[in-house]
Amino acid sequence: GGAEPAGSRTEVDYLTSFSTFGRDAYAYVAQEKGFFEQAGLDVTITPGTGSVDVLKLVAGGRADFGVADFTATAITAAKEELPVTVVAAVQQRSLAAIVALEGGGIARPADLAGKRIGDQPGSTNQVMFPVYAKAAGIDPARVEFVPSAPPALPQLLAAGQVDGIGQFVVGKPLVEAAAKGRKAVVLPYGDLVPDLYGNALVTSKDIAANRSELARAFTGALLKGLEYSIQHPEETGTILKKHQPAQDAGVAAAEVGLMAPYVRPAGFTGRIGELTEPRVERIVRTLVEAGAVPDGSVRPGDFVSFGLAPG
Amino acid sequence: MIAFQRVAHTFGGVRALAGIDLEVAEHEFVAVIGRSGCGKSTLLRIAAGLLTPSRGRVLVAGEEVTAPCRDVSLMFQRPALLPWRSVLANVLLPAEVLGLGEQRSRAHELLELVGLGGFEERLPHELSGGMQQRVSLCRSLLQDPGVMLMDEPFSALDAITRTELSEELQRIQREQPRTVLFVTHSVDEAVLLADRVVVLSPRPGRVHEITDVPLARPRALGRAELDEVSRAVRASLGEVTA
Amino acid sequence: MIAFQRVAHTFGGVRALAGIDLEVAEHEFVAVIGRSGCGKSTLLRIAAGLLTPSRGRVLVAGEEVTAPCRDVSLMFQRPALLPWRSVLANVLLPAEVLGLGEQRSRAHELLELVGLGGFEERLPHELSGGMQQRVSLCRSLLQDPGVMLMDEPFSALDAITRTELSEELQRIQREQPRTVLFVTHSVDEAVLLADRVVVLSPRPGRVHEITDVPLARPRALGRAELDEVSRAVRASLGEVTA
Amino acid sequence: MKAVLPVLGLLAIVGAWWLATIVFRVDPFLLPSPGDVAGSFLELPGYLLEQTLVTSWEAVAGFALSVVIGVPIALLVVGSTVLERMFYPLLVALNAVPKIAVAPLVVVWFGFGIGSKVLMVVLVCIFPIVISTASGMRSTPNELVELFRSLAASRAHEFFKLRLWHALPQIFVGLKVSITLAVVGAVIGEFVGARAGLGYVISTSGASADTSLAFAAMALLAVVSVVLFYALVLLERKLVPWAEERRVV
Amino acid sequence: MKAVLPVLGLLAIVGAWWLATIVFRVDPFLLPSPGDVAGSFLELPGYLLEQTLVTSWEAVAGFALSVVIGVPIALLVVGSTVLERMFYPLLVALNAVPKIAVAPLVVVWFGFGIGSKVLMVVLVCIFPIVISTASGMRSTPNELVELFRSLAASRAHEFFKLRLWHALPQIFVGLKVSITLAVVGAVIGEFVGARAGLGYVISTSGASADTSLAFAAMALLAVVSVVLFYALVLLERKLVPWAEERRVV
Ligand SMILES: Nc1ncnc2c1ncn2[C@@H]1O[C@H](COP(=O)(O)OP(=O)(O)OP(=O)(O)O)[C@@H](O)[C@H]1O
Ligand SMILES: Nc1ncnc2c1ncn2[C@@H]1O[C@H](COP(=O)(O)OP(=O)(O)OP(=O)(O)O)[C@@H](O)[C@H]1O
Ligand SMILES: [Mg+2]
Ligand SMILES: [Mg+2]
Repeated sequence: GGAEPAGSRTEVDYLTSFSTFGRDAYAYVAQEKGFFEQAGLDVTITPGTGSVDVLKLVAGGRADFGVADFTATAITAAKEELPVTVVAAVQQRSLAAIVALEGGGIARPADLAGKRIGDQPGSTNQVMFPVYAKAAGIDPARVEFVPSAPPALPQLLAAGQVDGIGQFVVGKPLVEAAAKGRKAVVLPYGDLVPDLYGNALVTSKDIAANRSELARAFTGALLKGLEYSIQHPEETGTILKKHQPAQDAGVAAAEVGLMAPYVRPAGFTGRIGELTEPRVERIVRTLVEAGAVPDGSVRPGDFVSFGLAPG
Repeated sequence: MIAFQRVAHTFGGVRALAGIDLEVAEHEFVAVIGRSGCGKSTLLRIAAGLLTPSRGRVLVAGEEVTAPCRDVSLMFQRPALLPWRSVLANVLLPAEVLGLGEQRSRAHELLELVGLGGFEERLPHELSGGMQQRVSLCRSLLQDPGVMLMDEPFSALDAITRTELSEELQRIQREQPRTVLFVTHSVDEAVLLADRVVVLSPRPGRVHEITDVPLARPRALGRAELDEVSRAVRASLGEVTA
Repeated sequence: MIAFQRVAHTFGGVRALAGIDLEVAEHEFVAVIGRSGCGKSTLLRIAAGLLTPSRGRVLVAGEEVTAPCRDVSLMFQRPALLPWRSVLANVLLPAEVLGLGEQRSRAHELLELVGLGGFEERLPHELSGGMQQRVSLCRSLLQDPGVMLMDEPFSALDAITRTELSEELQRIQREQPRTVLFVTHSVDEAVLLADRVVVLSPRPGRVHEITDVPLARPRALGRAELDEVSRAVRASLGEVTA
Repeated sequence: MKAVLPVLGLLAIVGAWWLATIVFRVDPFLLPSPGDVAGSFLELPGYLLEQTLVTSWEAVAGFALSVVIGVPIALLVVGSTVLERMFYPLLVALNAVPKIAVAPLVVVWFGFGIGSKVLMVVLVCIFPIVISTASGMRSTPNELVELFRSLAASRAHEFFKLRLWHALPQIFVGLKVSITLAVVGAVIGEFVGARAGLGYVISTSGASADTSLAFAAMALLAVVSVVLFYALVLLERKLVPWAEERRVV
Repeated sequence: MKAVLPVLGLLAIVGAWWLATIVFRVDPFLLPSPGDVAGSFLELPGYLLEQTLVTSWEAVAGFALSVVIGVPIALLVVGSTVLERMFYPLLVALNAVPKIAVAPLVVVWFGFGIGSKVLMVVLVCIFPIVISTASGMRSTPNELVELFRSLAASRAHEFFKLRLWHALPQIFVGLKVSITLAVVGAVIGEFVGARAGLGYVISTSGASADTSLAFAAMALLAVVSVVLFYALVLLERKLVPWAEERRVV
């Protein structure tokens, strides 16, 4: 690549979902491999600070694109009427999971009854827990959620302050690193609630409506990076380390490896990043059932641009 | 020049001054003498416009005093020097604040005069009590106003310095007469310097008696005529004690 | 009781004292007189153990002074009152600090004596300069030590209060003699009160001359014998000026 | 008159805020209008007041503890140059650690209860208290220190009868800075792990995208701060009347 | 001697920390040992120093701006009781808002660059500066104020030739509190949205369970704080020599 000078390329601001872990490394891969450049884009990557902040920054025009949890996006869109819209699903299945440590009394979903789970208030894991609990056949009221900040969660689990934590499945190596060799038990929501998407690529409604070419170009380049990344986890780790020296290439590669089956699950035949209206409708219904959004407050078209999504 | 009209002042229950009536003519030098706590400092602060009297009023140059004015200087009972300024810079303060222009050489002169040559660059805390008082005196003289209010300006000084500075004050007054209201505890000093000596009664302060000093100038301490007037003032002071 | 042995002191370039040799006998009252800035306060601070002299040493009761000691009181040139304490509480400070037990009635007595009855509960800033000085005097008297160092204790007072307090000091001294080193600018006061008057030369301070006052007590101002000694002291002071 | 001015100031600011949200058409998800915020409060007044009490109590407890610990530290630091040189830099260093970053440690050691919040409050409050107390005690006029020395006063007397009194007005400056930090400290403690309190409300509402609820909680925080601050001002008036007139003796 | 004591203090604390990690067998992900932390630093020294410079610059810029804004505010507040009554409570309220909670607002308005960090620093620094400056200027001895009044001095002269000078020692207390808060403020700003700086290192490493890297970053923060703090102490010695001896005139 590298044919065009930066000056003639369109400048784009992009926010990762949270910090610069392996799960968000594909943007750096797209950068490093020249996918953005080939698409005529000059992208600045900034680490995000969580779904709601990312949505606000995109809505406020500080960033053109960002990655946020799909469920959180749906809830926020319903409650705050943010002018944002989803243009691609990064993971076809939710990464949300309850993570515990082996020997800590949690091995199966049924073991969760009567346990203490540490989690960020309002996270997907907590919001969707009733749905998950129902699918697992346990009473959600018998599980206590202890609110806590995300960075503290692995430590709290390792120190035994809580029995389990809300975490993304890709956080497993991280938790195991914190727990110094103890194995982690991961209970992914996706196993029991397969409809849920993971993260989503969002942009402002303004860009979706008036600069759809840009949205398409960016989405394409980013998803190309995502595809390359899940095919080359080791290289992804190295690229991330190059851009973010504070990150551990090995941990990042392991995360990418874990994430691959969620981006493209076994048996999935669609295109990477695909979004389908029936699935989104089912998700909205689930959210209404879980009490996360009022009935009738949001329709799929309000926060998803199916026309811009791949597939 | 200065006219106190039935000036009275009470500080939260303490009657400091009770009905002062006093006129000071232009270029007159009036000494005020009285027991400690009888309200002398209060009188000067009222004349300077720092304090509004509870009753009565003060006129300076025919106008009622409501705020301090640049033509009146007050030398405080305590030196009140700025601790962060050198001696010289303290003396120059009025020139800066009043915009009197370049006064360095005059400040040096004044400091030399009061025996502080060589201490110009010291900070106040490096001076003895009497030296600080002399700095304060220089500052007050630098202001060069029409009306000078002086609150025990020589109290911390030894007899010889006192005499020297009294003579200096007489000389200045001869060369360029000013209206002066001068608080002192020394009867001899009052008689030496003043045209009239006002004796205040003890708290609450009232004008007890005014003694004229009808003597030619320059005067010098120790002359018999002065002693005579001094005796009269002492007698008047003695009466108020009884 | 107090012995200065070749005591000299220099403050960053300023020679304040140059070789003071002086002995004060037990129960003797010695007055120190000298030009402003000649080192009198410095001398007292050295004797009180607040300042270590650059050279020489001071013995009190035969022991070298290295730190302040409870049997020596120092009355400062400035009142140094604690602004948050009432007049009474300020006077009682030494009793608290030295653990002298209940001294309230004595404090009241002392305040009455100096004419501050009724001001016990006032804060220092509500007093005139002379009144503050009297509070400081009461505080110093309450300490009731064997050795009293007094730095111009009457400088802010009027002549009558001064005389009253001098008499009071003489009475106290008669009833319960103490060793006193007393700085003053008033020759008359020095001669009235002291057994000996020490005249210091101007900066750097040195003992210029010591005048004995061989007069019986009680003495009263205005007596001819006193005037004679006064004249001698004045002459000695005059010499140091020349 | 006294009460009118703060109200006027408040109205001015709220007015400016309202105008800003209208004129610049600030998106409500960024900065909700005062009306939205008031609406959020009126939906859950009882609950929010309960959370306010929780946070206030944590802040006050931590603040009180900071005074109890901080003033003696200041005494030690002023009393001994050796201690000062050894430990002052460490205190500075401690203060520079972002509290939110050590939060997990704090929660692990002190649990999810009030303990971890109080510790957070102490961590943010102690430095201003120590430094203002120490500096106030140091600035005691030499003539008063010499007075105590001349009385052969013990160190304890010099500290408790002189320096601490002299320092009181400056200590109050430290206390006033600390009390507003205390509230922030409690909230940060609640961000990290709590089941109640205004910080919990803010972090929950942030995640569920209820910006006006978050602002309502912050408005309550501001009220708590202002109330605690002026309580200190009142206490100062009671305790330090001699300094109020700013006279010198 | 002067340099030995702080080093001793440091050694004492680091020793205690090391011992604690060994004796209590504190898990390294909670509290890594000093050795681990040093190791983390030595892996990326150049990168970490670069981040340190970024954060220091933000802190210093924000601090300087706070002084430039805060001192005039204090002048206004001292100069006018009306302004004080109207706006002091608002300043208190502003200080009570947890900065991390308004972060998205700040980033939307000021961007991901240095602007939003400097604003954060100003928000945390300004209050101690205003309050200490105001209180210092208020405590000017009455006799000096009367001196200026007797000279019929203008307000400007009274403020700039008297009150501000008198307040300097107290202003420095405010500055010293602020400078350590400035570093924390910059870090919080970086938590919120940044591409560089020690706060960025902490937030990325903290969550990737690289606790010793986070602690290395915090140790660097502490160093920055201590250096800036003692730079102020030096400046104070230069500017306020008359107060150093704590004499009164
Ligand atoms: N702290 C100090 N630092 C520097 N110089 C000082 C200090 N204290 C006193 N001096 C100097 O020492 C000399 C003697 O001062 P001292 O206060 O003893 O004089 P004094 O005889 O008491 O004068 P006065 O009658 O005016 O009180 C003066 O020249 C003064 O400048
Ligand atoms: N700020 C104040 N508050 C309350 N009372 C005061 C105040 N200033 C002075 N007084 C009272 O007013 C009376 C007169 O005080 P003033 O200072 O005028 O006396 P003075 O004649 O100057 O005495 P001195 O010769 O001792 O200086 C005193 O009784 C004092 O207690
Ligand atoms: Mg007076
Ligand atoms: Mg002296």
